[in-house]
Amino acid sequence: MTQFRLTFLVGLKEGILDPAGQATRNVLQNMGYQADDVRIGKWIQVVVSAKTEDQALTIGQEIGQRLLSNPVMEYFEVTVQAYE
Amino acid sequence: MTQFRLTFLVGLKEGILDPAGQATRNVLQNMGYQADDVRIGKWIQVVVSAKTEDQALTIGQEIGQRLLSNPVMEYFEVTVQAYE
Amino acid sequence: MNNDLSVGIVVFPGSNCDHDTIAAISSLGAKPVVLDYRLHSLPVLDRVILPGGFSYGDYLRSGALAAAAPIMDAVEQAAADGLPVLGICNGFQILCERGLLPGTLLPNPSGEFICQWQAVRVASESPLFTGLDQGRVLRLPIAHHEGSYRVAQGQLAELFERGQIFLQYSDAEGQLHGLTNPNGSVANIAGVQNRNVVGLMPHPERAMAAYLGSRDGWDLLASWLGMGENAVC
Amino acid sequence: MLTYQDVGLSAREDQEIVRLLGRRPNELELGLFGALWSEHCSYKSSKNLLAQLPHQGQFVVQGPGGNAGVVQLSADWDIAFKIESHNHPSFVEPLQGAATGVGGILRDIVAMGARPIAIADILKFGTDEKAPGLLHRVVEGIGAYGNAIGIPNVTGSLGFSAVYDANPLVNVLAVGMRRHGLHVGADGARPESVLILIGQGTGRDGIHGASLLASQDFGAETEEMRPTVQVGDPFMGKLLMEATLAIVDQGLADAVQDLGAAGLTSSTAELAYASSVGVVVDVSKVICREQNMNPYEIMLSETQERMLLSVPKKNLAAVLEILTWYEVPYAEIGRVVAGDFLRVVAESQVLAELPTSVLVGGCPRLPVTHDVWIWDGDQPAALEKTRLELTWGYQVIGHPDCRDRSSVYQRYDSMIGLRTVWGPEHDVAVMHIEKGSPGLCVAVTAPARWAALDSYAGGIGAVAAALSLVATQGAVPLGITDGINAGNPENSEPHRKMAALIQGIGKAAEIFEVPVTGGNVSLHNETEGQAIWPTAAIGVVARHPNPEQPIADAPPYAGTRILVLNPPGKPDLGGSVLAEILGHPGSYPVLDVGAIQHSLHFLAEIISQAKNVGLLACRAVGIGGLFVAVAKSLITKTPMALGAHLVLAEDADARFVFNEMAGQWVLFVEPDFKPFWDQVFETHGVSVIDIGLVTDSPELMITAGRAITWPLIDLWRAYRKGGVRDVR
Ligand SMILES: Nc1ncnc2c1ncn2[C@@H]1O[C@H](COP(=O)(O)OP(=O)(O)O)[C@@H](O)[C@H]1O
Ligand SMILES: [Mg+2]
Repeated sequence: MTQFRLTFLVGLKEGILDPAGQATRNVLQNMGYQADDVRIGKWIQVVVSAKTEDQALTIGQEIGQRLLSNPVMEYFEVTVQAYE
Repeated sequence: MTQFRLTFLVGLKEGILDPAGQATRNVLQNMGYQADDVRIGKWIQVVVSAKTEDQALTIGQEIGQRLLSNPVMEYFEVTVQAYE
Repeated sequence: MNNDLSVGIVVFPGSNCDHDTIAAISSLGAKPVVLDYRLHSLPVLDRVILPGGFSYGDYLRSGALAAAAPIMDAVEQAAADGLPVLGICNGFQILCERGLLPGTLLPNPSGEFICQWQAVRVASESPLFTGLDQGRVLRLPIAHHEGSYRVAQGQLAELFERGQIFLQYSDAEGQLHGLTNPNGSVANIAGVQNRNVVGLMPHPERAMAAYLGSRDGWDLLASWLGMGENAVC
Repeated sequence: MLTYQDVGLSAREDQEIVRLLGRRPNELELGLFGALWSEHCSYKSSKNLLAQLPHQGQFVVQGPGGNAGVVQLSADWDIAFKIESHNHPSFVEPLQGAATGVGGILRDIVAMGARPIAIADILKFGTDEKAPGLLHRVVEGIGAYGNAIGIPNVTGSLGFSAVYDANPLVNVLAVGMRRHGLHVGADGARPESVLILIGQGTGRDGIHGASLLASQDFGAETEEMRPTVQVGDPFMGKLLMEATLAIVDQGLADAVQDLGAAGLTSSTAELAYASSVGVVVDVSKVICREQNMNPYEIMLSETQERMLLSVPKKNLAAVLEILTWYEVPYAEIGRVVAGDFLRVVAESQVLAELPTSVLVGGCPRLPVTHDVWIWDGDQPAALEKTRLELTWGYQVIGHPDCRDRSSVYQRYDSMIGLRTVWGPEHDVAVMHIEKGSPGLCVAVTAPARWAALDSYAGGIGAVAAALSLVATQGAVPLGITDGINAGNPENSEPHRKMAALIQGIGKAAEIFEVPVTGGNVSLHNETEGQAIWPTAAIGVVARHPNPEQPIADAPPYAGTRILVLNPPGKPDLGGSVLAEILGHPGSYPVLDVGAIQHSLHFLAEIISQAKNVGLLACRAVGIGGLFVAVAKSLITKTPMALGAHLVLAEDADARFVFNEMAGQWVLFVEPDFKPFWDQVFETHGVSVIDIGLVTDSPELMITAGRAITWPLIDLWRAYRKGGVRDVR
């Protein structure tokens, strides 16, 4: 078994209101920045043990689906890297 | 002025306790995954107007420092992309 | 008096409204049965409650970690077999995360926790709540950080048509408008049901006595227990 | 080579250590001294002053010295309570600083074997542009911890002044209950017992927090010394609390001590010292969250959510079973032995060994010299006769110190636990304990402006104000806890002001016969030479005779008479909000403590028979004076249908309605009972005057020569949003 680092980006699906993003955009604009369309999501890193990189990615798909995102409102992407 | 998409990854500094990551790791382990060292951070996307990509990146450094991260506890990385 | 009614109360690590819920259920004359989240099966029960309050610290997303706890397999099975299940606040969030109820509860738009007395209106008569008439206004506390109820696009009409919307935030007269919506929930929704499973954001277990500010929680829970007006005092 | 300066000690202290030990300490030992001889842990500048406070009382179960004071509420229940400050950490990182402040004081209560049932927060912020953001995040932090662990936040206090710009104050009071007769503390450890460290894995969090951060002034150079910020984990805090209480309930530990400032060092040394035993701590057994932590770091880490238990061997298995059930990490890190030392080892290697009598008991204290007590600040003249103005009503009730606090307290869960009969929307909290039992009344005050002008008089006023609040419920005060916040004690002025403040508190506690059972001192609230006002946060717990039916704080119907109990003979605006608005602060007036004491007794007696004397409602006069007390009684009612008409003597002026002299009350009385109240001076020796009546027109009207009218809706707007409404 080798260790791999999985990196998840979890975001709100298109069309779902993002109040935190909106509030942040307003603050940025008040600070004088020409900022627009702020979206706030999660960046999650998990170290997993697996035989191969492919297997690690399969695990990533599974835990992204089962735990790390809420499929009703969120989507996620997962990438894998070797971990040392 | 052109629009650029800034992408921020904001994480807790080394050594800072991550209670959410810890609890998530424990649950993943209870679900039967060999998961370890879970760190939960933020993934933030902002669209900004700037003259050049370089200028957009400078803005990114600035708002990352001033608003999107808490320098006492967090670090961030920012990358820039064209936005269409 | 219905001493034989046994009500399971699931305690997850971090649950903090479990004591209050146990007290409320006992005061109604039913028998609370504490259910540890590590259980893989349920004892024989008449009802199950997922109480409120920060299971797993509300980390990752409220209710998400609890939804993956071992006991939830058994709760899901029991619900499928028709056992009435009630989720209060965090319990509601857990039921949504588990997919036993439609929709999800997002952070309040203010980004802040909110604790206050709130009027809620019974939106539709439900076989789960005998004697609780449509239009009845209840005064109950709310206390949450993630109470903004949302459903997938296009799902709302369907929920209304099927009478799945159970409670809505209202004013004291039962009127629905934006000003009485404390958390940006779609259509002021404060509680939904899916057959024998129901979830609500307000805390009926905190409104069991006049000296605590309201006794309406008594009425709501008594009706869910099928005790109607006959509950013991 | 580590020097005494590196650990925040003075040359004199370093010499004293060598003298007492008879040798030079090694580096680790020096580090332990740095922590325990810091201001924060040793109270070296304040201990001799605190000795002046009265600690004895008929309800005292445990006075100062433990993790919290304990008083007896009823035959069945004791109450543990204490105030703790987290000022410096909250300035560095407002959200986590405030959150860990809540966690810390809750663990103090739990370490006494009591289940926390309430918290209250006492906050002071600046007036600069940074202040609102800081306040927002501090409130977020207090809520984040309290809401998640599930303890209701039932009352509090919030004030503003530019002196807090760079030194905001975050003091938190926690209250817990335990069975009467149960004795738990840090002082019961017996040789042969095992030391178990439970909770969060130890990391490099907050190293040097106590010795350096909280014991020095802020300045540019302290920026660099910022330790790793401690993060609060209320989830672990909840598991730790439940596990500890289960262990205590079953009587399985002989001593319990939370880990606060200076972490493992202070908890092990203080437990050993309090129990008159020695302890051996093996740092190699401590569960670390980070790699390669050295003994120095392990001993000084301030990682939150940890607790130290001393467990007799025969109970070990049962304790570990409970910890496993609650999934609380634990490690056996040492043992209790006969002796009087703290020995730190790594497996078989001895790293440090110090007598606790020196480490805990040996820190030289600042002597209290006579001149400390002499007040020589200037005493500006009192404001002369001032004609009442319409705008002042709006300015005062809209002043940041008087304004509505719902935007703060709605972010706290105030109702969890089913005990909150009255929460933060009232001036005092009323808590239900159990059917048939007396309840608990909790109040806090921190009238900083008073003590800024005259610390001694202000100290008396602060205690009088706190007692006045619980008196509105006819509740019997059981004990007081005080949070002292001041500047750098090495500078003469802040030190003398602190001394005077403590002396005032002690004087009041003595006269009003309420013991001080514990508290906290936070010094070095000073940045670049600018010290805060000497600020006392006073918390009082009282026995409520009838918690299911509190005495109202607003009139029920029109026609009700409005009386003032104990109006000052010479009303003085000194220290009031109006005086500040007028730019003429004056000096805090000398209170007639005898008359206040008399009135407190009178209220206790009369409220027990309120119905027989037509007493319908009662409210203490506080910040903003009589005007704000009456106005709040009217505008906090829904719907806002009742008004008041006050008819004052022709020469009564602004001083009468806006003075903030503690120990006055507004009473709302049924008109039929007027004869009783007219004679109350003769029958009871207290002074009561009739100032008007409740009307059914929604406005506050005051006639004093001429009539001025404030529509309630305008007062309400000023109360909610601040600022001055246009004159109509
Ligand atoms: N202002 C004060 N008034 C009375 N007692 C105090 C005061 N400040 C501290 N004490 C007492 O001194 C003891 C040590 O306090 P402290 O070091 O703050 O405890 P902890 O480390 O648990 O926070 C406690 O018993 C506390 O009640
Ligand atoms: Mg302590």
